[in-house]
Amino acid sequence: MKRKTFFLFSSIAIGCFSLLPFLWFVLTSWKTPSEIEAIPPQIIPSFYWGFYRSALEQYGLLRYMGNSVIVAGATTLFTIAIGSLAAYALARFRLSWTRFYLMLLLAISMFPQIAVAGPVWRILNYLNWLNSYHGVIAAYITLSLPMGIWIMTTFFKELPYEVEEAALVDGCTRLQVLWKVVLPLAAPGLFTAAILIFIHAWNEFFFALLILTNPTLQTLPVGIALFPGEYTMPWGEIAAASTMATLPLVFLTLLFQRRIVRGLSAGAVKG
Amino acid sequence: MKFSHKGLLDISTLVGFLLLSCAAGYAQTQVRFVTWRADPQWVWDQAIADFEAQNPGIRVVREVGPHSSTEFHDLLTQKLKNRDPEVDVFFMDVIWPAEFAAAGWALPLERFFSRAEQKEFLEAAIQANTYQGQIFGVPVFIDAGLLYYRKDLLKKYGFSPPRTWPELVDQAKTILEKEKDPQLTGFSAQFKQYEGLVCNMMEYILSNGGSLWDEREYKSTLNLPKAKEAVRFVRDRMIGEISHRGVMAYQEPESLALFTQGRAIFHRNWPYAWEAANDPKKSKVSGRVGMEALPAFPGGKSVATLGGWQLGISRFSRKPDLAWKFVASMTGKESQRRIGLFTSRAPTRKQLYRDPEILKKNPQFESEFQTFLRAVPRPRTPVYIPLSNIMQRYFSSAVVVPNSDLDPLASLASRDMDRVLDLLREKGRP
Amino acid sequence: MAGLEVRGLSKSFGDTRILEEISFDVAEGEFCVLLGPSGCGKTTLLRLVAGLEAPSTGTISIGDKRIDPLPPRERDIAFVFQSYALYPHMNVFDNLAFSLRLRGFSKQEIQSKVTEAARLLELEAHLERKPQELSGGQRQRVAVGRAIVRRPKIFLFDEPLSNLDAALRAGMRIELAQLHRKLQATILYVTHDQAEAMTLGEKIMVLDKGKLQQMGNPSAIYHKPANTFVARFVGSPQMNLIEGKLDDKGIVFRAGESRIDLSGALSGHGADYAAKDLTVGIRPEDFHPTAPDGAWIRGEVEIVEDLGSDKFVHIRSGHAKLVARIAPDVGLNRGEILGLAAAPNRLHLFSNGKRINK
Amino acid sequence: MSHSHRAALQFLFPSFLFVLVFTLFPIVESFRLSFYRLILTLPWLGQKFVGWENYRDLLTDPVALHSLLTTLMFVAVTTPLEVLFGLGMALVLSESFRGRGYLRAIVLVPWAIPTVVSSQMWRFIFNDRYGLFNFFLFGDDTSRYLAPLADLSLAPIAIIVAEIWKTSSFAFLIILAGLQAIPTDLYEAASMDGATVWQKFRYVTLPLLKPALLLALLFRTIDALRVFDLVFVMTQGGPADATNVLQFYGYKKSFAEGMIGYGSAISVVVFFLSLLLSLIYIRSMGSRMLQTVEAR
Repeated sequence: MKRKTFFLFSSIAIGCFSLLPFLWFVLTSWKTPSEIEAIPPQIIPSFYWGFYRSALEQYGLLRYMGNSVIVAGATTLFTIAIGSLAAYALARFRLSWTRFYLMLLLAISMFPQIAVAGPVWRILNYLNWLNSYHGVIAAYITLSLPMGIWIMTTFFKELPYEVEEAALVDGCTRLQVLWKVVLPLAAPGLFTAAILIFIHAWNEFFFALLILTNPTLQTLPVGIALFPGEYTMPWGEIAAASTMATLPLVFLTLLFQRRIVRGLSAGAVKG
Repeated sequence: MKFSHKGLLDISTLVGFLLLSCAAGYAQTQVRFVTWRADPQWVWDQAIADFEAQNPGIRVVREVGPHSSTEFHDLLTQKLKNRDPEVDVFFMDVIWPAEFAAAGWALPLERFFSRAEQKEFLEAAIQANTYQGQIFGVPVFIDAGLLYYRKDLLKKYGFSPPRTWPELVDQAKTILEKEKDPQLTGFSAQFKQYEGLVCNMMEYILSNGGSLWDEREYKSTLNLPKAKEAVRFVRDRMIGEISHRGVMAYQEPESLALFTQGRAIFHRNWPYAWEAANDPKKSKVSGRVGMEALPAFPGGKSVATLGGWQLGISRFSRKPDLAWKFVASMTGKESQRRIGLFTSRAPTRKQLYRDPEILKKNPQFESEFQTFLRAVPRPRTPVYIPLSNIMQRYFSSAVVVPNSDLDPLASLASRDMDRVLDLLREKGRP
Repeated sequence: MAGLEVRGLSKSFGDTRILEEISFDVAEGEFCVLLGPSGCGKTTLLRLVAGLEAPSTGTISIGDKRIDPLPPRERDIAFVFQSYALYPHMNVFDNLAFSLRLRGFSKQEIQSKVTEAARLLELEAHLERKPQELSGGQRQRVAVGRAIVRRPKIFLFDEPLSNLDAALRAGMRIELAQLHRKLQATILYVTHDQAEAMTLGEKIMVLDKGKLQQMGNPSAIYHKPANTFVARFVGSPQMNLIEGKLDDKGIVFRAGESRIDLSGALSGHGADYAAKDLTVGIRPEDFHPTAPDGAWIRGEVEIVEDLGSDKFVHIRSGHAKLVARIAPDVGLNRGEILGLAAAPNRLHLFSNGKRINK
Repeated sequence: MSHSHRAALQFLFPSFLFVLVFTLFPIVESFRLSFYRLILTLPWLGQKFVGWENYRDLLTDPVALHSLLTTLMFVAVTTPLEVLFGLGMALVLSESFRGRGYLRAIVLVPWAIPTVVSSQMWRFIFNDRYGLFNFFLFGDDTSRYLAPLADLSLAPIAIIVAEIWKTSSFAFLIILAGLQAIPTDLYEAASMDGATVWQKFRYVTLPLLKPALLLALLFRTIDALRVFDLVFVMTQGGPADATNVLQFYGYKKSFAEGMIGYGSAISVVVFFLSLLLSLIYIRSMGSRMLQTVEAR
């Protein structure tokens, strides 16, 4: 059947387009130093693990990963906490200025980092927060709040409002309603938002580069970007580190593909 | 109003907890040293261990920065802009002392580092650490541009190492023609748009009798004929006739790889390349490598750009005396000897170039010494980085496009440089 | 326990007036039904009492205490939502216990109160289940149970039976009535179903377009509708409303071919309305067939609905369409001419929409 | 102030604090500093008010103009291509076939990879000696190997390829969601009316997909304007500034050269550029988006 072969062909093409370049890099991480520099390139590696060892031991990959986990994890936690408060208010109070606030969030989510980078750097400097986890986490919370708030607002709005009113009549304060009723009910939505915020924070480079100059605090993207030394270009270690940095994300993506699709398109295309 | 703050309180407690857990406590008598990860590690560990042994109760805390000059610069300057009292001693690339001195970040070392003591070191390295008549750093090792070549190939065709750049091109062309190896190229160096490009281009321009800018008049000299001639030569002949186009994206590692894989006849690099090129594990041309001072243009003098790293002391250090003790130990004879013996770096104390043990291990030092003595630092100025960025841009656009008109590019670069240099004239500050 | 007192309550959203100057009382222990078509503002009124909306003007008090400035949780009221609004993430027991926990009752107290409510509502077997595992009727009971565990001062019901099927609705109606008797609770109950209102309400308030149309016991609402809206809204099939004119003497009402002698119904006030437009209302069951000659109304039979217990005849008289209930054994055919009359005391007379006879 | 105003304020305050301190204030501060000459490495020059001078310099700064052009070119080339690729992938992956779930997840892989990693990856692929790119094009014939990152016209293309690979899957996500929102009975009705596959696409899919396509385009435009990681890792702006983009130039000026005033002027220009785009965006999509999130 013509149609069937067309779909088969295009599916394979799409799969190759998406996966092959990265697969090539993963294969590179298993090559020996001479295989990496072979001309023409050698496709099949001899599964040499030395670059993983040196990435871990000499280049401190584990430390970078640990930093990334701390930074991305804390960013996610705080953004969800602060963002869910805001999202709840935005989903439930229709006031003239809440509308403006939503638009403001939308607008600032689009500003390039350089538009604010200098003064942000000076504020963090003033607070003595440069080269600290909380400095970069504070910047990341600001970066991820707009996206987080929009996604959570969409999810909150879909919850049955009467259940919240029932809780109000039953004796809850607004905050208790949020904590005891809305958050448990919106858990899938929160989870989706959390995955997206986590991935976003895990991958962010600009502010990490600016704020974290101390290698013991640097996150994976900064680490990987700065692997090349003055006189060295350690492709093997870079490939190994890249593979390990990406694995958790690929895993998350494969596992939560549906949620991610829904989260990213939340509020965007419906209606 | 009635509103439960319990939930908010939980959140703020959590914030507080996180902030507290991030703030680490520091012990008292520490010397904090901002450095990068040098090879081999043990040489530095040993130097620090020696210092700690001689000064009981004092601990050296190393903060290891990125192993790239630009990134390390950003790390360090951020700390210094921040007046971070946690920094005592730091590594400096050879182009930074002026900037750090002018910005008031580096401590002048006159009261520790006497003229007599300075005489022990290579003059070029001392000169690079001197700004406005004061000294701001102690050189740890020195770098200078050198010409590496394939001894075997030159011998095969009866050439002696080239003295001039045109000679180099001609030799390379002859060899390429006769070898008929499509993998082989004539020359490999660093022409990517980055600081190394300035180092490379400076060697051509100065060896043609030109200069980057006039340090007295604060005027760019890149648009003068001598400078333009050198740049044109690089574009048309060095790159145009004997190099692979890829060199325009090469920094040191890529250009060295080309040479060690036996795919380049001539190679410009720093002293460290000698060991790498002669290490049979890393190099296919080990034992077939020769080294010379860089060629010059006919009638010009060979010029090697000075590189290398220095130790400086932060003006915001709370214990400058202790910091100096540490610097003195790290640049002392014993440490310098170890550098000469066990790293592929060149030491900065002159006497080590007469040390038989070192010369036995590193015979190349003997010929390098002359180059080190004559090596030329890049002009010292606090606005070096912006000037360098302008020059990088100019050199890159000049060499990348084969038939471009150099004149407008050069005058544009000069105009931009003059604008920056004008800043130095203000308020009577030279 | 105490009664509810509402005074001058108004609510607007922007320029839209939802409620206008509503005042009423619900006595302690009284079952009061708020009846009206959808969109009349009855749910808004309930939400104002619950504190889920803020009134534009007016006061709400329970006993002597004003509650309108208080947030919902401090008003001591319970609300049964149309959608039940059960907490989907809690099982039945937790749904029932939620408000008690918030109020800091001890474990034993909660246990005993919840068990008692569950027994009363026959939910004991389902305490461990989540709401989505329950049938519609069971969910409805849980919603009621959630209200009664707390013994609040006032119960508010927002069309609690509208999501049930007809059979279940009838059953629940009776159960609610029994529950009210057992608990002696003060209830404000919103519905658009007049049958529900008539069976449950001790007092019925009819609301339309944000205004209170009539308030009274079910019999008064049915037999003495205060205006044409109430007359039309209460009763099924609807009351026949015939628009026409009174003659100069104030005795005979004419509408098309129909002639109705109103001397009995107006009992002397006829002169006040002489030569004026009037509306005469007659409930279908109040008609009795007479010989077409001399009948008040003559019409052609269009449809005969036989419900078994009752027989409804739809007739056309001139432009008017009327419905009459006739004895099940009377045989009628389409196209027949039927004459109708009614007892004078069964007539409802309206002028400008307002009732004018006693 | 009414109860709900107060409650809303309390809930929004923490987030607003972040927005205020780390976004609104910095923008105002950048604006203020852009009227000063402040050079970190020349502290004795102080902070001197220079009016519009930084902006005038910017207008005559060929590098700034060039990086603006490069940025705009980058945006103009990448975004339509990404949307086109995303549309193609979404059309294929909205059909039902075996393994569709896996393929969808695979398509998301580039999106999930850190940009720094994908930049290093493409830098490696575009290597002039042992890169896959050359091998793919020329096989063993090493004499024809190109050096894309050293070439004035190839380097921007290399960056564009890397960007398209990384972000087409984002466009795919948005467009897929849009496709799924189109009711299937419309296609059934169109089939009954005798529409061909192309006609169904042209008269049913495309018009109903317009909002999603627009959204993907705008999202990508705004994001492409921010390109930084790719340039930082792959080329550092070279060769000959062929890949120097606004965000990278601003970073260099402010953070490497210490030209705070001039750097701030670049920040302000970038800010207004993105503000313009986001206003266009909010005008065209804002109310639609508001409807889906706003309070009842």
